[in-house]
Amino acid sequence: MFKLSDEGLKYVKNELTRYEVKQSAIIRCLYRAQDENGGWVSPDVISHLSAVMEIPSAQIEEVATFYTMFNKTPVGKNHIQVCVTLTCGMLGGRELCDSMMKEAGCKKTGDVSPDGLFTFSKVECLGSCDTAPMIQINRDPYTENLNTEKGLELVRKLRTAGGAGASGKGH
Amino acid sequence: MAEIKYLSEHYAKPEYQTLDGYKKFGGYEMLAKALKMEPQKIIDEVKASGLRGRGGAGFATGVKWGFLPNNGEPRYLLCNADESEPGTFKDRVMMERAPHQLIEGMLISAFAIKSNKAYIYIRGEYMGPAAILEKAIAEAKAAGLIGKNILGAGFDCELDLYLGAGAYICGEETGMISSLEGLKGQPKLKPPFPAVQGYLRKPTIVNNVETLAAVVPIIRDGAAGYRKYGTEKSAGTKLFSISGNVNKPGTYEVPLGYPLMDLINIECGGLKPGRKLKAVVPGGSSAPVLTAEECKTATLDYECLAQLGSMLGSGAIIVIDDSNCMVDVLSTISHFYHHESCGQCTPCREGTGWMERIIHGIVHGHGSEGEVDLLLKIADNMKGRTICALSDAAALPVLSFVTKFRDEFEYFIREKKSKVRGGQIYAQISH
Amino acid sequence: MLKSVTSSGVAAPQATTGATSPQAKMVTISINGKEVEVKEGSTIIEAYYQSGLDIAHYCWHPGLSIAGVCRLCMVEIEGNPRLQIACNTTVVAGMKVNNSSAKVKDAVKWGLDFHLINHPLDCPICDQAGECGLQDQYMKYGQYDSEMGEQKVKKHKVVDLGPRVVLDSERCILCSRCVRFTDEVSKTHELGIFNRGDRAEIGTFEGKPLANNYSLNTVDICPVGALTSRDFRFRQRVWFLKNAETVCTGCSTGCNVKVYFNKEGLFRMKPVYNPNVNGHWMCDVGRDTYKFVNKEARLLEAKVVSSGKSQEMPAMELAKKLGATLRGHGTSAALVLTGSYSVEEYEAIVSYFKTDVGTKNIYHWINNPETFDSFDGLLFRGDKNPNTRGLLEVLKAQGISGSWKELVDGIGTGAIKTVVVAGPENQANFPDMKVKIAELSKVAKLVWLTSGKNAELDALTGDVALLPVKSYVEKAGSFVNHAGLRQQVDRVMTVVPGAVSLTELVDLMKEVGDAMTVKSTAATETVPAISANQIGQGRINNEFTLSRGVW
Amino acid sequence: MAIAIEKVKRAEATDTWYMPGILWGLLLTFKSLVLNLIDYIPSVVGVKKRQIMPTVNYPEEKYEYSPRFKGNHVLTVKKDGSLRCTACMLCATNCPADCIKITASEHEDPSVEKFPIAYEIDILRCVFCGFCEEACPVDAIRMGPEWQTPGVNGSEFIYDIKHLAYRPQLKGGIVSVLDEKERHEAGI
Repeated sequence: MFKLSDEGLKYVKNELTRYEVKQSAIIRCLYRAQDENGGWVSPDVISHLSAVMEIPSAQIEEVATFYTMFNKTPVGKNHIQVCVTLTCGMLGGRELCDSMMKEAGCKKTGDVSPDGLFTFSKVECLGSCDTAPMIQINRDPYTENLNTEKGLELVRKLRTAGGAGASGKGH
Repeated sequence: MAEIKYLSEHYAKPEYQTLDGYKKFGGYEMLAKALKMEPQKIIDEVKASGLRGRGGAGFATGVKWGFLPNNGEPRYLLCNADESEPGTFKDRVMMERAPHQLIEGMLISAFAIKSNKAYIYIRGEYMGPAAILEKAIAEAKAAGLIGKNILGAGFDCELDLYLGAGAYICGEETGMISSLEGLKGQPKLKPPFPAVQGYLRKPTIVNNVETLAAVVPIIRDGAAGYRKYGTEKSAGTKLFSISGNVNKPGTYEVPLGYPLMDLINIECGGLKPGRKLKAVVPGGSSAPVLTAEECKTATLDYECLAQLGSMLGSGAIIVIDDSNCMVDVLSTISHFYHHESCGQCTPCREGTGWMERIIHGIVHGHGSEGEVDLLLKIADNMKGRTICALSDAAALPVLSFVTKFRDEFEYFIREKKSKVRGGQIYAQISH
Repeated sequence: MLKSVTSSGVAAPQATTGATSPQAKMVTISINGKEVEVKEGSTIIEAYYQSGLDIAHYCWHPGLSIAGVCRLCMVEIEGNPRLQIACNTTVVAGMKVNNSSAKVKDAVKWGLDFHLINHPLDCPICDQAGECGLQDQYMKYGQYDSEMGEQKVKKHKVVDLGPRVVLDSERCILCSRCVRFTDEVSKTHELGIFNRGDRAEIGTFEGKPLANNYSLNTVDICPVGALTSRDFRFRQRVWFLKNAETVCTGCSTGCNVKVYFNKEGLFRMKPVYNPNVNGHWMCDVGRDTYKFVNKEARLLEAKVVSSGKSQEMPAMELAKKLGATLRGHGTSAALVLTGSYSVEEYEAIVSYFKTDVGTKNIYHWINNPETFDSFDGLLFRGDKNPNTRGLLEVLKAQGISGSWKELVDGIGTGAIKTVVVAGPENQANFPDMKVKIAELSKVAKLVWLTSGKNAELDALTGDVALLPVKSYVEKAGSFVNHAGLRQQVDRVMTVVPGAVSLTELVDLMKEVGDAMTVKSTAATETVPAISANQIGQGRINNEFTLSRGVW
Repeated sequence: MAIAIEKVKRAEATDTWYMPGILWGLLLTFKSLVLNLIDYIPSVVGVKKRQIMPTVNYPEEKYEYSPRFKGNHVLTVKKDGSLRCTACMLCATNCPADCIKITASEHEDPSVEKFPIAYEIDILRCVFCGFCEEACPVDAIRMGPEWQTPGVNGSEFIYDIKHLAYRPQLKGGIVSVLDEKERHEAGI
């Protein structure tokens, strides 16, 4: 069963009073819980948050499934979100995603690579079209101006960094 | 004419991000000036300046503020920083480079509309800008610029940041309000409009980042000073996000009424050698596409683009050269709208999916005759039939792409390959 | 004619509120070229209902908030170039509204097409078929060949949302009525719409099933076959069922209901709108009150046990025998009444005991004194009898006030030798049934009038007579609910041909001859002229019940 | 007002006299007897096949009707041998003789969902109109060329699933044209 850490609980309690209505805290608390749960929102997480926040679980589930930044399935250490909309799509974002996936050993988007390091998602416009194609790893600042070589290089680099976790802030 | 650094004057300076650096260039002086003015005077000034919403709809900001009812209820000011329209990234640049400019603009606006609580709703993916903003808010709070009795003028205003979590629809003002209330970001029925019953059913004003930031120079230079730039009906300058097949994509500030081709050829350094312009999407992915021919006469203001059957939108210009297959481009756009439809209204929920599956089928070579007309029929029946404008936004590109590049679609259906790229098209994997 | 209630205690029907408030100002608008008067502040869709006109819609429901998502109630308003939805537009005096133009019809046709492109069209196995919004609208506005040639979206099928409700996500049109119901009416928040776009699905979160006492209302308001009732599922096609309106006997609220039946018996119950009693809803417990009426649960023939021998006979015969025994029996006879019978029956049997038998030993059996006055805040009351108030008022009018203790003491001392019990109709609501049977069977002669079978009663030895009586759907009569509202109901059907109502029983016991019996039976079952007005006060002004009904 | 009188034409003696009819019938029978003998004797001794007379020696010989004959009902089965019927009851709804009785139940496979646990046809009430076949959306009921309906007591005339789908004559059941997958693809 998932349980928030003590700090996490404190964070949730604090967020509950931050906005006019406590429901407003759901998104931030889900982020926190997702981070503590290894990058995804499991049903446990929602039950736990529902109990802590005293909000019906169906309502939290609605929010968690509506927004794309909450992962409903487990993800690898590096959740690589490749933008494939309009500009990035035109400039090779989709091809980039496929070649990176092949390099990382993921068969399709959403899969965790066998080494547990990678999960790829094709996401919609991330708002950095001038630096297309670009990706976001977990919730870190963007990695921009990519091409296939740079993408493959990035995957290799992240793999070498391995268990240490190349990205700073977790998921 | 050339690029004018009016709003973005100091954007290149890294210290502009900090409170001290911002103050060095006259920061928060306009707040002090505004706090000495009558709130109504500020609204009048903004009205007179002709400032129009920079988020997409282009509604006159001062007029919008005037809709607030005088019923003594608490009012909210929301800053829409959920910039998710494909092609748009100017708000991100503004928040990264000049967070205090936004905060100052918001405080002035909050004072003008007598709101004591303001929120910035920023999209969840913008972790970088969010961190910068959070730091800036903390700085401003520490300096007494946010909170009780700001600058000793007896005006209280709290300002907080609210993080989204990945939903294009939250850029729609009522969707954003739903999201801020902790619900799914589904747009609400209008009427009542947010200015009457918005966040928590209280009067609420929602403005774009750029709109709120533009209030600062309006206070500084007055309405007349602001009107120095732009045209009669489209006053001032605007930041344009240019991306696609140009040599120097990025954010450029030009006065409204600036010729589109000049922006592409002069500021952005033109297209790649040997490439010809095929089409331009002038206002974010939901704006109807312009053909190269139409671009020649296009100027970047609300009226001219409306005349051409398109719109200025958020000022996101996507340049498409002749190496692109328009069927493929449309397939990414329709995938986007299918993915982002909130699922509330039936025509949008089902129509976006239907259109995507048809275009997807064409791209995969399963297209059949009559599907081009079917697409037009579906798009036509999605327009204006839903709570918010996402349905229109999904229908307009389909209508314009299919009408203006019909031969490419028909070729694809007939020959099962792209007219431009032959078999080189990326067959999109559904995900 | 039915005897009128002499008791002055029965409250007059309460003044109707809300929907028929006399203060409501009227405005004149034009709908489809016809001038109509509607209440000021109504929405256009309400105006359509008030004036009895037809308009397509799925998500709007008069008992719920406005969602405005199905986009089917499109109307053309003069002076507005865009079509507007009728459910979120308020009428303004002089407004000219039209939903019969070609433009609106085309919009509605497309609206319907959008609803149907991902709908599985599995009407043959769908329980909603026959009362389905999609089918009705298709026949009215659709009738086209779909151009949808792509794969439909696959979603979950046969999901148990709770013990009583089954979900088929593919059939769901996401009108959100059920979600709004759990948020606004039952306030239990079990349901949500998860995911977005055309992947969106209704659902519950695991561990929080849709298990409230009002869950089946979601099935009623579901305009399609997405939510079906576990109880009714696959048992009968709806077009094989007839229906009739009556009053629920599950508790003292007296919700107005429709029972659905065919020759095999009753199959289900649904609420009927009555703003003064139950609004649009009814509880799940009430919906089970058809089960004890069906033949399987019923006592079919009278049965007499004496000196160890058991003998079956027609109810009429036993009634006449009883009449002979009881006449002039005096104070050694006693009568026990439960709150299950109609006012008319109480009057007949109480006055029979007072005058013909000559005893005032009449007692009221309260099934659950501890929770008798409880109320769940919406509809469900602790007094699980339809007519306790009517019984008390009849007893009061006849000057009868006996306590249960008197009866027990009387049996104990032998002062009471014969007890006639008009037992509960719905035995499930009488947890003390066993105890009471044990208590009462100590008497020398026990006569139990019951509609249902009961193993304990069957097992009784000694001098016992069981007589089958009619259930509430088999007789006309009136019930007084907790608030004193008297509701008259008509006979719906006959389930057990041999059963008699208490009124008929009294007539038989009076031995007034066969001719009279026939006459009285006919009289009881004649529908009084006033009945249509009396049943469900306010339904005459019901703007939401069209012939088609609000699904 | 005058009363209109219509003369009723009474049957004449020639109309009611039945002898010519009987004689004509006897003649026909006699002709058949003769023809049959001419045909039968050589066929018994194996000289030639029977040709002239269509008479069959029922019940030793049975006449096969065309496959399109609307005789006894058959419930078709899926490829796996289970009943094709979805218990939609459209046949029962359509039946003018009210001779079909279906009891539906929940199938454990959610993709099947509804199926009949009892399907009874009272063949004595059936008028063989074929409306059930017409109404069926999934080709679950057909009327076959079988036409004999013998039985020794009333209950034998109520055909249940076992008889309708799996009687020995059907040799394991008639497979429905559409299976579940084909049905989905066809959008039925």
